[in-house]
Amino acid sequence: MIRILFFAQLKEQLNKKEMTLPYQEITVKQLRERLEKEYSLPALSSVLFAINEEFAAEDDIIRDGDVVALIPPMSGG
Amino acid sequence: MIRILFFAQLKEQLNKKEMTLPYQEITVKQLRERLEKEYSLPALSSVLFAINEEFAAEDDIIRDGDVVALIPPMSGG
Amino acid sequence: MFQIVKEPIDVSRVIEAVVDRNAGAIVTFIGTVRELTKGKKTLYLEYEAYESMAQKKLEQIGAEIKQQFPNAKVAIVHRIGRLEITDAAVVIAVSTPHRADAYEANRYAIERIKEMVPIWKKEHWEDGSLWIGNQQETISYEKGIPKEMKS
Amino acid sequence: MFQIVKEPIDVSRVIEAVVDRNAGAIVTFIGTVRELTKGKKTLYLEYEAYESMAQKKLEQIGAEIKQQFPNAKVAIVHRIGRLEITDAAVVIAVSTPHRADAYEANRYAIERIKEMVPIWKKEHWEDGSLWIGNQQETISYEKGIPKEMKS
Repeated sequence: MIRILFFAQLKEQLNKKEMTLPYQEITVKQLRERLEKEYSLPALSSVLFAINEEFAAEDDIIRDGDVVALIPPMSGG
Repeated sequence: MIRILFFAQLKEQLNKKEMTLPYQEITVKQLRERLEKEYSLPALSSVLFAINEEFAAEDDIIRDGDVVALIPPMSGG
Repeated sequence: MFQIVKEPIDVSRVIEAVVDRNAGAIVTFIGTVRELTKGKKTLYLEYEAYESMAQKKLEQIGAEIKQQFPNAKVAIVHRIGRLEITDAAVVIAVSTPHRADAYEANRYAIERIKEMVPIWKKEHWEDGSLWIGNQQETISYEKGIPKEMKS
Repeated sequence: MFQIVKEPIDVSRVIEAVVDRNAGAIVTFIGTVRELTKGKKTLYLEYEAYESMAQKKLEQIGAEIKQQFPNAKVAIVHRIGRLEITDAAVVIAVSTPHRADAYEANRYAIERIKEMVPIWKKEHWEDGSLWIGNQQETISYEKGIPKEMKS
């Protein structure tokens, strides 16, 4: 299983803080595409992905049990 | 009359905070030379002069009643 | 001290965290909520964070600074929740033996916060609200990852 | 707020003096008494000022900053007398709408203090003491006058 966290505008648009997906081996890039297609998420081109609280590259592989966070453009400070 | 103020190392070396000189028209440069010669002050080449709380140039003329301050190299902050 | 907090930030406490017998300079940055941005009047802001990751990333910024300035002490506290005009959203304190390093390290910290700490700001105006991001795309990320420490 | 004081400086009060509804950034500089300078251990410092002129010069620095950064608010407090290790000798707070200006204006203020505010520092060590000046003559004054405002 993969846990996926949403923040800020994504959380508001989806009206949820998180969701889970049954596990299958998948890269960040593949997950991004799948979320855009199957879950009617807005275009995620400007969204970064974090796996277990570390930023992930497009070809990083997501493991069973990972927590994936979608990080829209940050605006702290 | 001209009032002359001393600070920091000058005040310690002379063991006084100020002195007065009878007035005569004089430039800052002339006063510097006179202080070095007649009042056994240490070399004042690195000392700035202020007239009435404003920095003065070498050829500024000191007027009767002015307060002249000798400003050794500053080290605030 | 690296914290995400929900209450007003006590600036003195952040400064105290970096006091050091061998520091000659402490530079602090306080990011405050400004009323006018591009002529538009902000009513208040709302900050949200991915708290556990944001905390780690603040610590990482501290470690990056220590690597560049081994004698530096760093403290960063970021507030989340609703903030009113003039409230402090973030306080960064850096102490170093000499002042040039304190200014530079402090500036580095705020730039890094903006590019890689998962915190988001929503501006509320009279006629609407918006999550503020990098709308102008002035920050570019290589391969989806904020650049690692400047070398 | 531009003051020469004999008591410990209340940093919060200096910061409060520059809080502004249109400020997005407040940068403060705290100059603290460092124990080690070039490997030599300082016991304490003594600061002396030509108080009335120093006060005027701090105000002048504030005016110079306002001319370069019209939206800036500036407060500077310098302490004199005997200061112990870690005590704050000077606190400079600058607020501006955007952060780059606050860092720059703050840095400008401390450099100007060192070059044209009549304050002197005496370092006391175990084996002696010395009035610290511009021993390396790194500051040059044209015609005996600290340069006027940078244009």
